[in-house]
Amino acid sequence: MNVPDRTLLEMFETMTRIRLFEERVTLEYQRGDMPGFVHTYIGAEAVAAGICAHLSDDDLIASTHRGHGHSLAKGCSIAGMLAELYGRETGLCKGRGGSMHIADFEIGMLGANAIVGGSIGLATGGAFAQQVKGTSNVSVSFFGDGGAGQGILYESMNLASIWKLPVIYVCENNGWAESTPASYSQSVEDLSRRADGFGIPGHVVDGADVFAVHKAAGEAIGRARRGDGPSFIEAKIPRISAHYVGDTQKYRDEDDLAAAKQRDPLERFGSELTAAGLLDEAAVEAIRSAIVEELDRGVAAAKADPWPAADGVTDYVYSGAYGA
Amino acid sequence: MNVPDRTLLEMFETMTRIRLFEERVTLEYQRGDMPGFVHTYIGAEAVAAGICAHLSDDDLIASTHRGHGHSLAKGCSIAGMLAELYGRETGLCKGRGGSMHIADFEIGMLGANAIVGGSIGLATGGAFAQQVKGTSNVSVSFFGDGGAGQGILYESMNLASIWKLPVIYVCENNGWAESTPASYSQSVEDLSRRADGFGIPGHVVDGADVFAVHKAAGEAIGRARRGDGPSFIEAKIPRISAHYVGDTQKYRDEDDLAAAKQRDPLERFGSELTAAGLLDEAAVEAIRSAIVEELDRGVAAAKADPWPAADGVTDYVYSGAYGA
Amino acid sequence: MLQAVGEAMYQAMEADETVVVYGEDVVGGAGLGEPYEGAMGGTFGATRGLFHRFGRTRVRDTPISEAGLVGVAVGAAASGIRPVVDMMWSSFTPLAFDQIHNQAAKLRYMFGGQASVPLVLRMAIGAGLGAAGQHSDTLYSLYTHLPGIKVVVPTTPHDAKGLLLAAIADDDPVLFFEHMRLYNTRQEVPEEPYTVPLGSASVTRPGTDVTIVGVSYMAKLALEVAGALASDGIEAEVIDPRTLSPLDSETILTSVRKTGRLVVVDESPPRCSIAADLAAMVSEHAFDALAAPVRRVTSPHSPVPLSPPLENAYIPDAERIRAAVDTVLNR
Amino acid sequence: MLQAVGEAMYQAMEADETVVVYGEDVVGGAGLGEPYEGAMGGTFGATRGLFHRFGRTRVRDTPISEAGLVGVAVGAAASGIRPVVDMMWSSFTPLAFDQIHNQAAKLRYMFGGQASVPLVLRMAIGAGLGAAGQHSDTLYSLYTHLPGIKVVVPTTPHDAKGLLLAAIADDDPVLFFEHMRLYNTRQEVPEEPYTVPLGSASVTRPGTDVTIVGVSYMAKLALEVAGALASDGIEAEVIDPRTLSPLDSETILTSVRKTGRLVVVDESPPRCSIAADLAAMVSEHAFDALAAPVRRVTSPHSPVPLSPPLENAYIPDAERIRAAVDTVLNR
Ligand SMILES: Cc1ncc(C[n+]2csc(CCOP(=O)(O)OP(=O)(O)O)c2C)c(N)n1
Ligand SMILES: Cc1ncc(C[n+]2csc(CCOP(=O)(O)OP(=O)(O)O)c2C)c(N)n1
Ligand SMILES: [Mg+2]
Ligand SMILES: [Mg+2]
Repeated sequence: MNVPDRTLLEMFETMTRIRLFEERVTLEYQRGDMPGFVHTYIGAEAVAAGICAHLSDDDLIASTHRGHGHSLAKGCSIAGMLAELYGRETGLCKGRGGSMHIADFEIGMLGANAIVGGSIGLATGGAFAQQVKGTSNVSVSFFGDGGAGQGILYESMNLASIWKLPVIYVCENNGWAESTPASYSQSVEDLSRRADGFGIPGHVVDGADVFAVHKAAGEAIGRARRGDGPSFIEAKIPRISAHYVGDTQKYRDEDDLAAAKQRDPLERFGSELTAAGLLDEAAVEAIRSAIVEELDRGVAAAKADPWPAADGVTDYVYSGAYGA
Repeated sequence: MNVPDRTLLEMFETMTRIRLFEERVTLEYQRGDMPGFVHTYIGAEAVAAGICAHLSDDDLIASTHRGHGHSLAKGCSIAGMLAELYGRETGLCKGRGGSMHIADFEIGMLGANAIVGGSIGLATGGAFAQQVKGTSNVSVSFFGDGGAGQGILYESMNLASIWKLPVIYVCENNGWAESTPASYSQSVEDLSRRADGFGIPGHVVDGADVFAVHKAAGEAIGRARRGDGPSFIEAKIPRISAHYVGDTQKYRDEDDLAAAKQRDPLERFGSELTAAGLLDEAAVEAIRSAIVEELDRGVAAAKADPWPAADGVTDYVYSGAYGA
Repeated sequence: MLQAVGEAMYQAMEADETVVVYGEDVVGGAGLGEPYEGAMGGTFGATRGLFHRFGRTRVRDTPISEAGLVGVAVGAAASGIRPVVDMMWSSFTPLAFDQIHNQAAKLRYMFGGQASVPLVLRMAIGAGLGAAGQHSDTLYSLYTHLPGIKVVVPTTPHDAKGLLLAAIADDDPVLFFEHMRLYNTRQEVPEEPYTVPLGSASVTRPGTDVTIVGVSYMAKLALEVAGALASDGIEAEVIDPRTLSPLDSETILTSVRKTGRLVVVDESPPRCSIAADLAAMVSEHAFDALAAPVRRVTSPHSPVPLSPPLENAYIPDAERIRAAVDTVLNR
Repeated sequence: MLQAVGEAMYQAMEADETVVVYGEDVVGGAGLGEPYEGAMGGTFGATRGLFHRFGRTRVRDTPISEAGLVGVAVGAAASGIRPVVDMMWSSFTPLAFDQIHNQAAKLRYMFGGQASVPLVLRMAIGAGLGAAGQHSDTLYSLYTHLPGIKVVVPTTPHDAKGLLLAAIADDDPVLFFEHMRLYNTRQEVPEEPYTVPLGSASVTRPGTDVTIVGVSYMAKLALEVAGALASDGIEAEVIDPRTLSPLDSETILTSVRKTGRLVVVDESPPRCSIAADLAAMVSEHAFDALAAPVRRVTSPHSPVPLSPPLENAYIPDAERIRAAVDTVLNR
């Protein structure tokens, strides 16, 4: 492993951050005063962490309904996210968006998106803008195995391929789209094979292995920065969480869930780092408690924060001037 | 060649029929009293003929803006088509559709379609209906290289694949979408490669070679009838005609056009059949003159046929009962 | 209402072998092999039980491919079967808009009457669940604009069952909008199959002072408001159009000619909407009868916000309806 | 008008490096290598010359992928450039409806004002060319319904240039509808760049007896009819709204308050349309001024037919406008 120790520890911190955030949100959501729907990123942490480790604030990502992990990995503040989840005026999106629409344009996070496949056009367009502007920034589209059902993926890959856009398509294949298994909705094992038909290199990685993700991402992102065009990375990840908080998963085989839990990316990475001597129990505890403290503060603050004023319902529909 | 002589001659007759129809329509259109836009199928005759030779009236096809060839090969009457082109009440679609919307549901022709890619969902749905009804009929979707740009192709192929629908995707790759060459709008040579990512067998054939088309179609259609699912056939064809009647093709290299003309499928097939002793000049002349006569009659009749009555403008928007 | 919708599908499938049901998660568990007890039966549970009874040929889960799903439905419908597609939420139908507008709606016409496209797209609509911008649209106004499409907006369980059976039997493409906040409403409905014809409004409360037309959930809310108005001595006539296309204009006009006053209530943005449509229609055809301008109570020209106070401000409420009634009465 | 549209794009690109133009065949010949003299410059020729001047990074042909094209435009616009996408015909925009409705229109709102989506979709509209069912729609009513979208319907070359320059400079997504039968209209327009603000209607003929509002080509036809009416001593005031969203209601209301009579003319199906929208707005806000019900002259609730006599029956004509004017005057 030629990844710098600092990067490894940062990725571990990011993954822990995501995990603890999601666990806390689950709890708070179940308490009942968080509006809307919440989908947690538990089990996928290695993907967001491994990919975003290569990105700066000038690079772009576009995300899914399951967007907390991407947001945190890209650098969104816990406080701003929590306030958004609680629908407060202080939220990243001033309470207009909530869990499925968290965004932070300052740091290149083009938003969670509740339309399955919604990230694909956005990220491809973000890459197009970079090319027009002549930057070496890249753009990453995260989507699920379910998202690969949407035609816009193929339209976008084709455009990205002929125009050599600096975009990376990251398919987080957790084997499920709500209650529908990927084995039902596709007849090929690897979705990345589809990239081939568009002249785009496709890679399959174990998405529970942050080393593998980090490596594949490094290559793909380097290629994009060099102007050599798009790549496709399929990360096979375990669906450890239910589809949404509240989903009883009765449609799911117990073995499938058990097998997923065996593949916990955070546990695995923790053990690997511990074995490598980069981490010990105390260090893990220090990381965790700092995050827990941040979460405590964030939840308390968000709950105390002001609601948007009711007459602000039509704010932000248009830029300043609607009408002459 | 193990194709029966009768079939060969029928295909030749069909191809001649298409060619003469299109030549006549071009002429009449240029005279100025045919409304709308007309796209001719000249250069692609071997595809419609080679594929439809395997189909009965119970099988389905769905077509494109360039639909005359498919219509004729499937068995639409010249008279009904001409009356439709002239917008007469006696047309196949009672003058409502015109060139880009010729259909004949009696014989499984689900219509020309002016939305590029429009045939794809329709034909896939037709195949789905056959599966539900338990028939052994098949459904064919014709579309161009341009049509392969539409996302619905990939959504439909996926559905057809997981459900093993009896549908054949026939991509007529003439290297052009209006003024845009396929070499610009795709980075792979063979569009059929894309089928692979959906678990669908893809075949490339020389679409100017009716033998090749007929053979590939036979296999794909047999497979579909047996319940083994969809196939993809990419027929590389020369664009001998302009995009539409009236298109000056200034955007096109002269060499490209000249090369296309070298690949005339009808001339080629005629020579092959003549060499094989199945055809001589007199036979060709007999075939041609019968068609020309039918065209003469058709044009004269269509021009004399009644227009739809103006108050019929809202007929056929709904089935009998709109409103309670 | 959810159960009534499920029952309609069940009975339609019983009666006609060519009726098929598919959509994302409509089985919900089928992919695992044996029919699962825990099968979801659709996001809201409306299709629960269909798979067990009618099997995997006629009841299918699908990939997430809205355009493809509707495209297949159009082709299948034009080829002799009757697909009932679960679109989940109306907000996802824009992905299939081309198939709805350019194919489903136009085939019969373009082909001179040859094609019949008997399909039904079912979908949930409405704000109020905190589902935010990309899940909470109503969108029926868009589809009402499209010639060739029929638009159904049931309010009661009774109507939902009868209208869905009518929609499935109908030879034209029908979009069927189920307001999420109506799913839990309860009402005894006849066990046997019956239809409510498309294009017939229902006068859910007779009255003489003012007419209130409410669409979907707003018909229910209007009825509640009418109850409250009655205690103040105001007799409101409440009309539930039940279908927007075809529209039963006569029932609405008859009422307004009697009351001379109209309030239209609709949970959609106002521009080019059904509220505008009804207001224009009545303003033209009951011009002399109108004692006051038609008032529209609608959502603002805005997407749906997440935050509860904003979402509440977005959805028309009893107070705003009441205020509109007061305005038309006090002229 | 075509030339005015082309000039606006040219000048916008001159002035702002972040303006890019792409779409199917907007270059039309670029794929072959060297800039071709015979390059199409778009289906109608509006983008001719842009490629030669601004090069292949900023002017691009595309595959046929409407959803992808608009998706890319949204992402690009949200990332700091200004895409102007040629959609060819409005009938093809339904393929991109999700990207327009769920992404372009909503991003700014859902993200609490963070996102700016300055894109323009240009498209041809209208019947009259025999292009039949899947090419001849107008569709602007659909887009007017959508919060977050702006809708522009120029009638004159002067307005087309000024409105397009305003649309490209605008920070919101704008749909720009060019009626094919206006492409050939000629008018001197200032050579230098100028803008016509979005949301300001134009009174194209003053009058006192009746107000006629026409949309797009129908504003031109209304003006012609007004000329004929004048010889009969009827002074019609003609208004071209120029943009449907935002709408300059005040100009229309001011006129109707003066004339007391309104005819709205629009080449679209009537339900939930801009004609209904304007009729409802005026009927409500100029209630007391109206001496007669607002009359709408629209296309029928039907797709567009091919056959010339049917197509003529589909499109509102001078005779029908004239009859509507007579009706509102003779009350
Ligand atoms: C266009 C659209 N269709 C359907 C849905 C409903 N839906 C939300 S999440 C989801 C499953 C998504 O599966 P996948 O892309 O694999 O992501 P995962 O939830 O597994 O992370 C579905 C069907 C939606 N939000 N948008
Ligand atoms: C959805 C849609 N987009 C664009 C067009 C305009 N158009 C008509 S034909 C055509 C080119 C089609 O190319 P291809 O599919 O290769 O068929 P070909 O004309 O070469 O036979 C285009 C862009 C259309 N009719 N429909
Ligand atoms: Mg998944
Ligand atoms: Mg082609």
